[in-house]
Parts: sequence; C-alpha cells; structure tokens
Amino acid sequence: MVSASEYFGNVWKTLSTTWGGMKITGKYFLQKPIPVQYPDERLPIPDRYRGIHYLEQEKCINCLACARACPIDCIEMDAIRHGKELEWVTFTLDYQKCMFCELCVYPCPKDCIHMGTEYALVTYDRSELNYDLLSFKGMSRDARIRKKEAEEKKAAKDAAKATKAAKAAPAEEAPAEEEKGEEG
Amino acid sequence: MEFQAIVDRLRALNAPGIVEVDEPRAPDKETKDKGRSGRPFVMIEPASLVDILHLCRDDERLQMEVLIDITASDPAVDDANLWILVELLSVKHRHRLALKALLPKANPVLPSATAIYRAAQWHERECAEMYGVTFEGHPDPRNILLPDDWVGHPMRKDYEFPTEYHGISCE
Amino acid sequence: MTDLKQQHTPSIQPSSEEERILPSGEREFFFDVSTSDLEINMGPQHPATHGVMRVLLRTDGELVTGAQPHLGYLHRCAEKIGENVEWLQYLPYTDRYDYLSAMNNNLGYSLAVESLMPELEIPRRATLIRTICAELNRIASALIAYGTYGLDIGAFTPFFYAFREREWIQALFEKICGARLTYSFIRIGGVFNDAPPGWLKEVGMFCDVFEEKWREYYDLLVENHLFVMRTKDIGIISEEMAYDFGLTGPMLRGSGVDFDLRRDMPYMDYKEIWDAGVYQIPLGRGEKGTTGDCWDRFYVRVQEMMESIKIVRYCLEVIEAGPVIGDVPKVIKVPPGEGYVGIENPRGELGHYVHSDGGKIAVRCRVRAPSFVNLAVLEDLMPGTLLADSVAIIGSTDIVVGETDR
Amino acid sequence: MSFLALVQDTITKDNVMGTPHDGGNFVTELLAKIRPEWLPEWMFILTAVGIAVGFIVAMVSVIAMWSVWMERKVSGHIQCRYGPMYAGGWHGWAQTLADGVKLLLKEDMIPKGADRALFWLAPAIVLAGIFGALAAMPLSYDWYFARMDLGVFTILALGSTTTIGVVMAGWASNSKWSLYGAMREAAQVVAYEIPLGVSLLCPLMTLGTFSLLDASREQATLFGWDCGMGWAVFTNPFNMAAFVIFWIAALAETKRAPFDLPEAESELVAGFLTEYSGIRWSFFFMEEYAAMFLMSVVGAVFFFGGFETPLTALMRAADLEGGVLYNLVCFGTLVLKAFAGVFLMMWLRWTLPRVRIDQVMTMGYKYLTPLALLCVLLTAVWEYVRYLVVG
Repeated sequence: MVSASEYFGNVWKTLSTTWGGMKITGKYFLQKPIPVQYPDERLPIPDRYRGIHYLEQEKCINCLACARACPIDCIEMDAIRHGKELEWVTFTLDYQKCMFCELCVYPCPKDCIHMGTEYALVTYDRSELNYDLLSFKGMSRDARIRKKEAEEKKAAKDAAKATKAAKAAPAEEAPAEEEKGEEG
Repeated sequence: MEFQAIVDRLRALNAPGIVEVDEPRAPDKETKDKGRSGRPFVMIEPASLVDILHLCRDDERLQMEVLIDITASDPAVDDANLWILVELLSVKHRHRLALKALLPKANPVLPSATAIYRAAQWHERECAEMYGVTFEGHPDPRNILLPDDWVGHPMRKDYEFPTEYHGISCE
Repeated sequence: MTDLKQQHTPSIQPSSEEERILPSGEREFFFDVSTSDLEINMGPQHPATHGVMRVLLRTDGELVTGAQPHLGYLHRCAEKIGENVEWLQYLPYTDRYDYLSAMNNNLGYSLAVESLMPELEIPRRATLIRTICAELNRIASALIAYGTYGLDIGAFTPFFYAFREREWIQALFEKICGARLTYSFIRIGGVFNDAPPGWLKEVGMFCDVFEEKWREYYDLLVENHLFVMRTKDIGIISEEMAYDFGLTGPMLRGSGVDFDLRRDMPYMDYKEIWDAGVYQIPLGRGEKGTTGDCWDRFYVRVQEMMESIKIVRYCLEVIEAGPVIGDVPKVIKVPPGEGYVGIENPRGELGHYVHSDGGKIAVRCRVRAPSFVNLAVLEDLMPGTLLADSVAIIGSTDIVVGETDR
Repeated sequence: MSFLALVQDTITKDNVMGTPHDGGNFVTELLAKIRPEWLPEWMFILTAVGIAVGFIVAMVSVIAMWSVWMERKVSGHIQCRYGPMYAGGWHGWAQTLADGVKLLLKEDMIPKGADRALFWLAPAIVLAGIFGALAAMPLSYDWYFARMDLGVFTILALGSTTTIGVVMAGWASNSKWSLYGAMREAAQVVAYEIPLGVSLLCPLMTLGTFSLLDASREQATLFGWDCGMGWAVFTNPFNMAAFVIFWIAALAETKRAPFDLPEAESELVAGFLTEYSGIRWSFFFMEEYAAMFLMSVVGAVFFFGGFETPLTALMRAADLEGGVLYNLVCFGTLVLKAFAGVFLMMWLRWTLPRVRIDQVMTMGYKYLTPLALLCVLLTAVWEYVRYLVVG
C-alpha cells in the first residue's frame, strides 16, 4: 500500500521530471546540430594524428629498427647495399595487422618513418592492405646496369663453383643450390 | 599495516604453512645475484592456502575482506613448480598482502577457496583452464574463457599451439 | 552456481489428471497444466550485453529465475601475448582489453613495470600529464557508462549527449597522442609526447563546459522519476556481498563502502591531490531506494565525473614545464622481480602482476580485470528480477567485454 | 447482390452506426457529379469503393512516410545531429521513399520454424485494423467517408484490433523474444483500454456527442461566442487532466516509448518484430505511425477543438462555410493539430526511459484508471454546475 501523499507524490514527480527532461531535449531541438557532414566537410586532423605511415626513403638506412620495434611484426623491409646507395627490394607495412601504436616511429635513428594524416583504408581485397611504402627504387639506371653485370658475373662464378663442388661431393649439392636461390 | 607487521601478525596467530618471506633484495655482484625488485610475498604451503585465507579474512587486525586475485605463473619450461599467487586487500585497514605458493607441475592440486571468498570462483576457473591446476571442491569447474573442449593449458610455458581447431586451420 | 539444467525446477509440477471428491460429494477434475521455465539465450549478440557476452537466462514469464554468464567470446590471449613481446611492445595491447579507458590501462601497466625499476625516476610533468589523461579518460568512460545505461533503460537521447562530450575528450586525446581510442600514450618511464601548445588551455575550457552539461545529464536521466523507478531497489549488493565477490571501484562504492585506491593506496600524485582537498569520494547512500542498488552505482559513476574534473583542474594549476619521460632505454630491460600494482580504473581495481627474469620479455603478465570480477556477481543478482531488470543489472555492472575476456 | 447492396447502403446512406444523416459520403458525392449515364450501378459502387480504399491506403502511406521522416529529423535534432540529409536533396526528404524501395526489394524471409500462414497474415491484420479506423476519421466538416454518430467508438474499437495482429506476429515468429513482445503487447493494451476510454468520457460529457464532426462543431463557441476557441480543455479544467491521462494511455496503445515494451530493443532485441524483415516489417511501422496519427486526431478533436481555430470562425463570419476553401482550412487545421500531437509523442519518446512491465501495469490500473474515473466524476460535477449557472 502506498499512502496518499506518496501516491500523488509519484504522479507529481513523474510529470515534473518528465517536463524537466523535455525542457532539455526541447532546448537542443531548437539549437543547431553539431556534426559536420562528413564527405563534404571534414574536421581538421591534428598534426600528431596516427594515420597511414609515410617513409622518407632517401633518409632510410635499412637498419630494421622499426621492424624490430613493431609488436606484431607487420613491417617487412629489405634492401641491397651498393656502397652508399641502397637498392630497395621491399618496404611493406601490412595494415591488416598494424594497430597504429606509433612504436615504430620512435626508435628510428634517422627519423624517417612517420605516421601521416591519411586514414581511409578502404579496399576491395584484403591483400591490398599490404601497403608498399617505397616511392622509388633508389638507384640510377647506370648503377642498375653496372649492378646487374656484377650480379651476373658473380652468379656465373657461383655456378662454376657449385658445379665444381657438386662434382667433388654430391652431398653438398643441396646447400649450394639454396645459396644460389637466395642471391637470385 | 605494513608488510612486516602483517607477517608478524600471521606468525603470532600461528598461521599454518608459512614457509618464508620473499622480499625484494638489492643485486649483489659478489655472489652474482641479480637481486629482485618489486614487492614482498609471503611464501606458503599450497595445502594450507585455505586455512591462511580463512585466518586473513577473519582476524580483526588483518581483516582482508576482499580477495583481489588468484592466479598462477609458470616461471620457465624446465621449472618443476607453478607459482600460485594470491592477492588480498583489506578495505578497512587499507593494506594488501600477497601470498605465493609453489605447486609442483606434476600434480597441481590445490584446495578451492570458493567457500571463503566467492570471488575465487571465477579466478580459479580461469587459473584451472589456463594452467591445469585442479581446485578441489570447486562447485563449478568448467572452462570460463576457453571453449569447453579445449585441449591443453595455454598459459603453460610448454604449451604447444594446436595447428587446427575443429577443422579450422590456425597456422 | 551449478549447471542450469540441474537446477531446473518447473514452477508448477506436472501431474496427471486428478479426480477429487469434494466434501459435498461432488466430483472435481483437475487438469494441471504442465509448465516449465523458458531458457533464453541473451547474447552473444544482444543489444544489452555490451559486446559479445552471453547470459543464459531461465525465466518464468517475465520473472528471471536463473542466470548464468558465459564468457570467452572476445578472448584474445592478452596475457599470453604479454609473455611473447617486449615490455614496451606490450603497451599497445593494454589499450585493448578495456578499450574505453585505454589511458588507465596504459597507466596501470606502466606503473607495474616501473615498480620493478627502482632507479627510474618519473618527471613531475609526466606524472601530471598522466593524471590529467587518466582522469579525462575516466570521464570519457563514465560518459559511456552513463549513455549506455540510459540506452539499456530505454532512453536514447542521453547517449548522444554523453557522446558529444566524449567526442571532445577524444579530440583532446587525438591532439596529444594522435589516437582516439587506443592511445598507447602513457609509457614506461613517463609519457610519449609532451602536450602540444594550447592543449592544457583547451582542457581547462572543456572542464568549464562540462560542468554545465553535467547538470543536464543529471536532470535528464539521473533524477528522472521513470528512471529512478526502473533502477531503485534492483540488483541490491550489500556490503558483505560486495566484499565476498571481490568487487572494487564504483560497484563497491555504490554499496556504500568508502574505498578508493586513489586515496587509500595512493599511486602517482593522488596523495598530494587528496591532501590538497581537491576531490571527494562519492558513495551510494540509498538515496532513492536501498543502498547498493542499481541507481546508487549509476549515481556514483555520474558523480565521479565531477570529481575527476576537479582533479584535472588542480593538475592544470600546478603543472610546470619540464621533461616528460625518464631515462628509459629504447629496448627496456626490466630487472628481475615480481610486482603487483593495482590502480583505480573506471571500473574498479585494475591490477597488473608482472614478473621479470631480467630479460626483454616478461615471464608473466597477469591482468586482474575489474570487469571480470564484477561480472561474477550477476549470477546472484539476477534471480527474482524481471526480464527488464536483468538488463538494468547488466548495465549497472558497467562491464567492458574486452576486459572480461581479455 | 446482397453484399453489394450492403456496400451501397453503407456508402450512400452512410448509416454504419446510428441514424442516417443528410448528405453523403464525399467520394460518392463527387463521383455522382461526373457519373456517365451508361455506367451501371454496381460498377459505379465498385469504383467508389475502390477510390475510397485507395484514398485511405494512400493516406496511411503518406502519413507513415512523413511521420518516419519527421521522427528521424526530430530525434536527430533533439540529439544534436541532423538526421537524414542526402536522399532527395533538401534535408533528405526522400529518405523514407528510398527506404521503402529498399524494403520492397529485400528478400522476403520467413523463419523455418515459423507458422507461415499466421506470419503472413499478421501484418495484413495489423494494417486492416488501422485502415478501418482511419475510415472513421473525418477530413473536414463536409469531407468524410462515413458519418458516424459513434465515430470515436469505431476508431477505438477498430484501432485496438491491431493488437491481434501483433500477438499473431509474436506467436507465429516462433522466437522467444517475439513471444515476449506479443504477451507484453496484449497485457499492455488490455490495461490501457480502460483509462483511454474513461478519460475520453470527460470531453464526451462536456461536448455531449460521440461523433467527431459534432464534437468539433461543439467547440466552436466559447461562452456563446463563435470564436473557434471553445475547446474542451478551455471550457472545463478537468479535461486538461483527462487529456494527460488520455495521452499517456494513447502512448501505451500505440506502443510508443516510454511504453514501447512490445519491441523494447534493449531488452527483447526487437520484440514481436525480431523475425520480420523487408516490406512486412515496414507494415508494422506504417501501422504504428498511422495509429499515432489517429490517436492525435482523436485527441485534437475531443480536447483541442478539432477543425476549430479562430481562422475557421473568421471564415464562417465571412460566410465562406461549405466552400472548398473552408473545407481545406478545416482539413489543414486538423492535420496540423494531429501532427503537433505526433511531435509531442516523438518529443516524449526521445526524452524518457522505458517503463518496466510491472510499472506499466501499475500505472495503468492503479494510477490512470482511478484518476480517470476521478476526472469523470469531477467533470460531471463541473458540467452540472455549469448547466445550473449558464443553462
């Protein structure tokens, strides 16, 4: 049983607090909405935004510091050193794995990997999320020809060595072939 | 109360099964001891865990009303023991106590603390599925986070990851 | 609680046709209707389970007679990962168990690791920025709790108002660390970045605006009579029950227990802030119903927002220029040791037990998740309530499933 | 021919309930003017029926489409956001159209365990009820489908048949959540029919008629002065209280928040709608919005003057009564008042939390019903005193 005061108190409380709430919602109904209409207008992105990485490739020395710092090993990098020049084989970042923690940015000795302000990662295929961060291969044409010649020479030498080794001991054949495969 | 006072109190109450006190120590170069940092523990016998918990909860000067955590740790693959870690909190006296017990991996059986703290129920279920510790007298010894048919105890250091689960390849 | 099947007792025992002869000599037939309780699967995809949690409900009409939470749908092996990655590399993973209060998780983990590194000194500015971020994140988390609780009860609009302010907090975090949800900002030894210019001033502006808006939240939902009727005297957790289930945080304070790790076991600079008399600990006092009911817990969370604002304001006053990170190497090697540090997460005591053998990788990285512990109380709270109350009770525990399952 | 004769009687002599009146259904009246000589009688009747039915169907669709768009905009602006903004250009006016097309094109799914016949029938029954109720709604003083002396009873009776459809839908879905929704709906409607009817008795006593047209006409005069402001809520203070009760009961009848327990999305997933999808699902929504509109019409007619505003009084003074313009103004007035009611329903929905089922019952039986009865008593006293004083 409820007493009469409680009974009418309940009625009064319900109506008054409902009206109190309606005043607030009514106030906002008359105000201008806050959101921005996304594709047409966009909010400014702060400088420190952790979006898709970009690489200052000319500075990079292929030290693997970022790849080692990555908690999920999503950075893969490989380059061939020719004196002072680097020929890049690969520098990919797998955004299927990446969790945008920025841990790869801090250890870089040359301060060359950054997180950009680009954030849209829309693809039709998951494999496209394995981004290539390289903008150029890092060698002039002459250097590439010279390098190719040197490589061919070396490959020929290795092949000769390998055939010699194969003749000498057939058991060692397998590792020799593996070596060749790696260089190729 | 400070840690030392708690230990003294426990000793004064003749708490069963207290082995020693595991306190942090500075590194010593002569004995090539790397030292240990962190917090102090009271080492206890696993069999007397329930009695000590009972004591800790009911003694008016300790009054550990809240069981914060029961968990285990597997220090290394070749270590013969699991470490059982229990964390207690006294809301009234605002102090903590950590207990540690060494439990042989060969036969990890521990009495369940569910009767003393209901909070132990889920912690023990998790500990049981992850480390393979059997809690005797647990009212509901099912897996809690893992599926019911999971094989092995994943948090053990010697756990081998399965290559497939119900025909789904996990490689 | 044992298996639901074993407990199953139909409300009316089935029986065959029965013939009785009344004293007057008339014959009376009874056709007892055989009824049984209905078992309903609430979840894993249900709007009220706040993620992927499953509660097996046994109901007799609208009355819930039994409930059993089933976890593990979001289990991501956070603790096992901690044993496989370096100390600093585990930091992004800490963001992900309680994704609504990632700053506090970062903080808890960092403090736990720092407790093993006695030589490490944390600069004062770093500590203050940590405090500001942790408290702002506490507000953001409480805003979610406020909004989603309204949603559970059926009020849609408070959710959007709460998100409006939360967006601002997220924008603030975006400015200081670049992420909106998984910050990885508070790191071992300090914080990653110093606050950008003007950031602290904007935090002050936020505090001013928030105080106004908070009043509206209060009038719109907390004081609303329909809301009060829905939440009072529901899911009552007594003091003893709270102790027994190991509840911490707002769940414990909702039951009227005056305990807050920030004050009672101070970490960082909370002792100084408490001594300065900046904040109070809001407690559930049974203002609308019984102490420890859903309304009390909700009330504590809403009040805590204002206390956090006061702490932030104090930190903004005393903050000075200086370094923001201690002397930490790039690859952290933690001296051997074991430590446990519990901090006051928005949901309770977030404990990290870390065990190092002196190497680059942890031996054990245990997370004592408050949601996991707080959820256990459901089994006892649910029986005897109505179906709609069960939703209110789940909401009032304010769980984050990422944390219960880790 | 007996059925057609009945239909003919219904349309031409408009004596669905009560005594026949002068004048006829406005559709037949309009058609009679352009009826060619050679058209046989039965064809004429069928055409008239077809046009009337088409008109009501179109009305329900337009009301539902406009209300859905309005709901989205109102909720959006209350929640500090815009709501639909793109479809159609100006503030997303065509959003509901686009949604309707999408719903039409969706796969028609019936769960495996469902009772197919009932599952199929439920939306039809829900819609049939609301169509019937809408037919009793006058559009203006001279425009109406059927002039009924007991119009308000017809509307309430036909309007609550939708409950049967909802319960059917919940049962046929073979889902536990749906069943809960259906049971809640049944309990709720039974509880709130009483206060709804009883609270309506207050203005009925004040106005002295059950007919919507007469009720509206009654409210034209305030203290004998034809100013269009003699609304029931002004002439009798207890009618205001009765209106609050009526409104709360109407919210429960139309299962709008805070009484949206049958679908209670945070508790019952979507209640009786859980298993419905596509165009079938949208039928339930059409019903909901049409019912909201209808309840608002009843509220507007019996409490807030129906077609009457000072404007209509002015037009009467200018001797424009009976003309197309006058009827249009009357129609517009009613629609505006009704949509003001719909807006109030939306405003309440986006403000309040949901009520629990036992509180729904408590509120219905323990609060609204006695208070409504009290209102009836006080209104009766007031009216008697007024009769003694004014005469």
